[in-house]
Amino acid sequence: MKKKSKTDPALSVDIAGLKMKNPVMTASGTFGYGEEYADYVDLNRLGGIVVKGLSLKPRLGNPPPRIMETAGGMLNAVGLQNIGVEAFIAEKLPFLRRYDVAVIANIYGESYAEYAGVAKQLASAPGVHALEVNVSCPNVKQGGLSFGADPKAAAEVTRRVKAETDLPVIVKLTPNVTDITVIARAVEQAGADAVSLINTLTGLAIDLRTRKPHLKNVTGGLSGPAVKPVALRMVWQVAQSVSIPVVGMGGILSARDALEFMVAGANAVEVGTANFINPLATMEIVVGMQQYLKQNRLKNIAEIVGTLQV
Amino acid sequence: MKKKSKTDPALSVDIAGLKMKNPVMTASGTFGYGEEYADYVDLNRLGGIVVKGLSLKPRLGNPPPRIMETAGGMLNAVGLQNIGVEAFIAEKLPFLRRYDVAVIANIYGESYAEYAGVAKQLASAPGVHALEVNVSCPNVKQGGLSFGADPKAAAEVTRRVKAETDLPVIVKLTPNVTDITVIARAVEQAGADAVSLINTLTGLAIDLRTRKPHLKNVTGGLSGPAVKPVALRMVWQVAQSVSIPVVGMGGILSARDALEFMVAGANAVEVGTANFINPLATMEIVVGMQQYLKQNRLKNIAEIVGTLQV
Amino acid sequence: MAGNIYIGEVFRNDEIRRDFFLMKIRLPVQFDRPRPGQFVMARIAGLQDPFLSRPFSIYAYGRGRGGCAIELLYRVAGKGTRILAGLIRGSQVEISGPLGTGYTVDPTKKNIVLIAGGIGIAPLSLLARELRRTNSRAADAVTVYLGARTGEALVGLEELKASCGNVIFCTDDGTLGEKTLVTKAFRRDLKKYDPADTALYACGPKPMIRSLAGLLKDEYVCQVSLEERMACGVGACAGCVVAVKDAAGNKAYRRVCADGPVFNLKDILWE
Amino acid sequence: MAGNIYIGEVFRNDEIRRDFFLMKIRLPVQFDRPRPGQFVMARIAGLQDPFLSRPFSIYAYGRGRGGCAIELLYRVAGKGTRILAGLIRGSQVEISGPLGTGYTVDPTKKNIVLIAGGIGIAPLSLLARELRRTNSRAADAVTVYLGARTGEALVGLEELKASCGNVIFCTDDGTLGEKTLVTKAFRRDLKKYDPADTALYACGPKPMIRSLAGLLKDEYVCQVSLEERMACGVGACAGCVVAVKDAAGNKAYRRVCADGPVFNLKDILWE
Ligand SMILES: Cc1cc2nc3c(=O)[nH]c(=O)nc-3n(C[C@H](O)[C@H](O)[C@H](O)COP(=O)(O)OP(=O)(O)OC[C@H]3O[C@@H](n4cnc5c(N)ncnc54)[C@H](O)[C@@H]3O)c2cc1C
Ligand SMILES: Cc1cc2nc3c(=O)[nH]c(=O)nc-3n(C[C@H](O)[C@H](O)[C@H](O)COP(=O)(O)OP(=O)(O)OC[C@H]3O[C@@H](n4cnc5c(N)ncnc54)[C@H](O)[C@@H]3O)c2cc1C
Ligand SMILES: Cc1cc2nc3c(=O)[nH]c(=O)nc-3n(C[C@H](O)[C@H](O)[C@H](O)COP(=O)(O)O)c2cc1C
Ligand SMILES: Cc1cc2nc3c(=O)[nH]c(=O)nc-3n(C[C@H](O)[C@H](O)[C@H](O)COP(=O)(O)O)c2cc1C
Ligand code: FES
Ligand code: FES
Repeated sequence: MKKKSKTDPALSVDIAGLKMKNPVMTASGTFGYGEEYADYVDLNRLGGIVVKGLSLKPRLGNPPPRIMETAGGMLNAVGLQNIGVEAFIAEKLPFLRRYDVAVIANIYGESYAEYAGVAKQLASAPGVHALEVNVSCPNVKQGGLSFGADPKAAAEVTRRVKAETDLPVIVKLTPNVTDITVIARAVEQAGADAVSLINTLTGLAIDLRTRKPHLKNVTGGLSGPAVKPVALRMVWQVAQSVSIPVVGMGGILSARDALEFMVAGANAVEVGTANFINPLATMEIVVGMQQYLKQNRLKNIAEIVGTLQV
Repeated sequence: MKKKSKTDPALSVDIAGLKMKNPVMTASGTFGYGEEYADYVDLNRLGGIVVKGLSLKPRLGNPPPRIMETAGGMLNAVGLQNIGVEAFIAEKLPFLRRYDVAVIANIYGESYAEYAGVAKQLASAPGVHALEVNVSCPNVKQGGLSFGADPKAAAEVTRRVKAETDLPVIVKLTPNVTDITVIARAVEQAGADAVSLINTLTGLAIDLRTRKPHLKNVTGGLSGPAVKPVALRMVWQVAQSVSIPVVGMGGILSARDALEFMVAGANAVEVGTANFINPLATMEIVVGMQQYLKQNRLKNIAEIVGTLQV
Repeated sequence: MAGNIYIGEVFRNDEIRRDFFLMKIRLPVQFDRPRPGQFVMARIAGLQDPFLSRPFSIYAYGRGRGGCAIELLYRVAGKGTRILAGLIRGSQVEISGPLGTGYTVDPTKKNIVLIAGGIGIAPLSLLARELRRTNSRAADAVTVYLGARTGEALVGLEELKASCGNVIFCTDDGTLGEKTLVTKAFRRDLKKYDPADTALYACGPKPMIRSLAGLLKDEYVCQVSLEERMACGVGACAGCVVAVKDAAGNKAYRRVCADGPVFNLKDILWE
Repeated sequence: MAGNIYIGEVFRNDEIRRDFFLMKIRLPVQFDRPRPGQFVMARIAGLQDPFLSRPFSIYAYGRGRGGCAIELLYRVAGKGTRILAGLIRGSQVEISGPLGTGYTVDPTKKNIVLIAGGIGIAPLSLLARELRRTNSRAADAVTVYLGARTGEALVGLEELKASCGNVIFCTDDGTLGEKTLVTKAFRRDLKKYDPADTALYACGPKPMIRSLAGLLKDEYVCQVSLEERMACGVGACAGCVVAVKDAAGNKAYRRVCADGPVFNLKDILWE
């Protein structure tokens, strides 16, 4: 199936060495390991696939219920259920290698050592084109505040991962912070090749009848169009404060949404929750971007990046 | 018009000395000075009216466009346009005094001195029953980060306001912080009688056609059901970390929503954006609460506060 | 003071031109008789997407036994109006109003001139009909300038011809009426109108209003109806403001929904 | 592997009992023949409130020239199903499917027993019909236990009587059939069913499944269809999991949408 599909050079992007035929990636945790959506989406036409967050060992994840719908979005507390980095390399990568698409491994750890360990195993795995480092997980040692909420911890995670691999390292930022630019600059200085944002906003939903949380885990991560204004704001702020590429996401449903993120300063985008409500969303976004370029007589999608007039 | 309307003692609440016939208040900035909705809502049936944020001098506010609809919510950058505390006392309070409803003056400053100044004028104004201190405004001296994002600055604002008045002082917290409980505890220690939350989440909306922000002010505050999960989470966190009363808000549209906030730990609620899409929302919430008490054979609404089973 | 909120029933909703709809809504008798220039906020009860209500001028009003009815003339501009356009007879729509200040009518003036661009005809058409209803002499004295981008978008013309003495119409592309801008057609006649004895009423897109402002000497009184995005529609949120010169000559922001939508053209600050 | 996505057209949508609807949807011929127990994700294209698609078992399936059709039997449970219930003939609905694994049919077994609680009849009814379609002997050998809270909620009975040899029905309140719980009715007959020669299929509310689990010795093989809230429906989000014993006997979470919705009752962990 490794066939080159008709691609549009005007859409191609290079995110710190990660070359993609277009700026449209799938967001971690919303597209499984690629195969789940292969009946809907021609994976060859995607820019990149960011796989479900990988930890050193397989993880059970949180007890159900794990998801709940909210106004214009959803909460999830999947708890990073995953098959572990080894099984990923052995069982999932071979499938992904059959496609002409960038594969980005999203990684996750509960300690610096775990981050480093996962990165090390992926460093030499054939068919992995970049790492995306999820720093939103609770830092157990630091009282549960996430690595990503502390500039020092986020920088240290970045350094440890960079030390293990030559692959481009994208650090994925959490929005649950007072000033996201502080974290972005900290990971940039620690060597991050790019940043991606936003991860989910922490939220809670309550079942009034039982007076229990709708999620067994109590809180969960909010995603979908409801968070788009917050995501756009943060992408715009971060794009102005760092000089490395920025990957934007949060509530993207359409080409219009994706292009807004690029105007705000994103060099590429990830599409998450939208896949659930429209499995064809990524394809429609790629086509919509092509149309936009044509209608606006633009030679390259890069021309719109960061062009917000304020 | 100061007629006592039929009230239900089971709904009455006392928030740190602020006595209200029910826990339903209108949120600042969404209900004008009360008179704007007087044709729709029997103001006598409300628990409280929180008026538009007042500053020492009248403020022009931000240039338009000031609002934009988003998925499940809206952005606003009204920029605290208001008639100033003096004109409020002279022109708006007399109208409000005709009603049997708690009047809470929301106050705002660009410096500690301005907060203190507004509080001082209101301290002796007949018909003001409490102050709500909006600490979400940018602290110009501290590089524009809001007073409410810095526990020290928030505490200092609280102390300065408390020093000027014997009225109950409710400090209104911003959600744009890493850990809202830190701020909540700081203002509690500084003497706040209660906290209210959440103010709006900072967001951005972009017009792709013009590549300009939809709001002239660039960013604005996100409110409405889209933010409800974040608001519920923060109310739940804060209610567990302070011992003063908590006023919850953020996306409440219905009695069910309001009761969820109370289950999460709120002693009273404010209804904001809902007024725009349903001017009768507050009335429906009061009636819905009564029905809920009856159906669940509860003697007092206080029985459900903080009963979330986790 | 604001109006109130009612459940209306769609009685007709016809596409009178491509993308232009005329919706007649039955309302309870409590719905106040609107002044021309007033508007309603409309939404579909329970629907949260689109989230906010949408403002529409009242295009026509009638009252019968046991109820009344309003008509809205609207253009499909986006999500909200597209959903409205899909409503069939019998559908319910939540209507809050009548809202805003409306035009102040001075029937003592010799010349009454209405200037409308595109869908801006909606409030002016009610004005013309009210003039005829209350005072037929005034209606005959009314001159209307009506312009649109193209003939397909020139709506409300027949109605106007029925209620006004003199209707001048034009389109940007010349597909209907004269090929000119409505402001140009009006300017040509301007000297006919003695400022002291002329009442001007306008509604249309911002560029039209702005060029009127450039055209008219200070002696003319021109009431214009403005449009801004709205949230509450009743003056409570300060979301819909426009910059004006206040009585003291200082810049101030006024709420289009509550202080307007009708303003004195002279007061508007163009920034 | 997952199914695919189609625009379906509502052909009928009737309230067959209070709050229970039967919707027939026309689909393009590409829609795969479903296995009993498979489901679809349904949504109204463009509507973002409710936000997520909703899962429904395929209740019936037919194929003709140029197209095919599925039927959904559903109960109005909340916002999403209420909107579905309002769709009229000709409305469009987005259908993704067929999804999930479905029941594994073993026609060599002497006894085929279906146990359905309430709306759980939906997937089992397709199973019964498929048994009749592919093998009429098996269909006559089928026994169905069908229970519901009350007679008004006992849907699908006529259909079942037409396709199965033996239908036992009951209600919690005795308003239709025997007054008992469906699991009790089944337990009474349990000794008639030799574990080695019986295939059990069940679908219903969690308490029913749980009490079945308590009832059945380990020798019985019972395939149960489960329900969990879903987001993607295709196995991509891990949102819809249920706790099971894996092959090694360890606790694991399996996705109801992709690893199920049909599971071996023995594997389910009740925590
Ligand atoms: C007092 C008043 C009276 C109005 N009367 C009429 C009328 O009689 N007939 C009619 O067709 N329209 C009228 N409008 C404009 C109408 O409200 C908008 O066209 C409508 O809100 C667009 O909603 P939408 O969801 O279809 O479009 P959206 O998707 O919300 O927006 C589509 C486009 O319309 C613009 N727009 C959105 N809201 C407004 C607004 N409130 N005013 C101006 N532009 C807006 C947007 O910026 C965008 O460019 C009036 C507006 C006001 C303020
Ligand atoms: C594989 C599968 C097959 C199903 N088949 C059918 C069917 O054939 N007929 C039918 O009527 N229903 C079926 N359901 C249940 C159906 O999906 C829910 O009733 C529906 O999603 C409720 O949506 P709502 O918006 O109306 O209710 P909501 O407002 O979302 O919720 C109302 C109530 O239903 C519960 N609920 C929500 N989603 C689910 C879900 N996915 N599963 C179980 N309970 C849920 C909620 O917790 C709440 O108590 C099936 C569910 C699954 C997972
Ligand atoms: C069900 C679900 C699971 C997710 N799992 C992960 C994950 O494993 N790692 C990660 O970095 N982000 C994860 N995310 C966050 C998304 O990748 C994305 O950052 C977020 O959902 C915002 O984008 P969206 O609004 O387009 O979904 C998950 C999101 C959802 C909805
Ligand atoms: C148009 C608008 C103006 C507001 N103005 C103020 C204000 O002056 N002072 C303040 O403390 N909060 C202000 N807020 C925030 C609200 O009081 C409330 O905290 C927020 O909107 C969340 O509640 P909601 O989702 O119910 O609207 C404003 C909100 C809106 C939408
Ligand atoms: S729309 Fe709220 S003040 Fe005008
Ligand atoms: S609903 Fe997404 S994995 Fe089952």
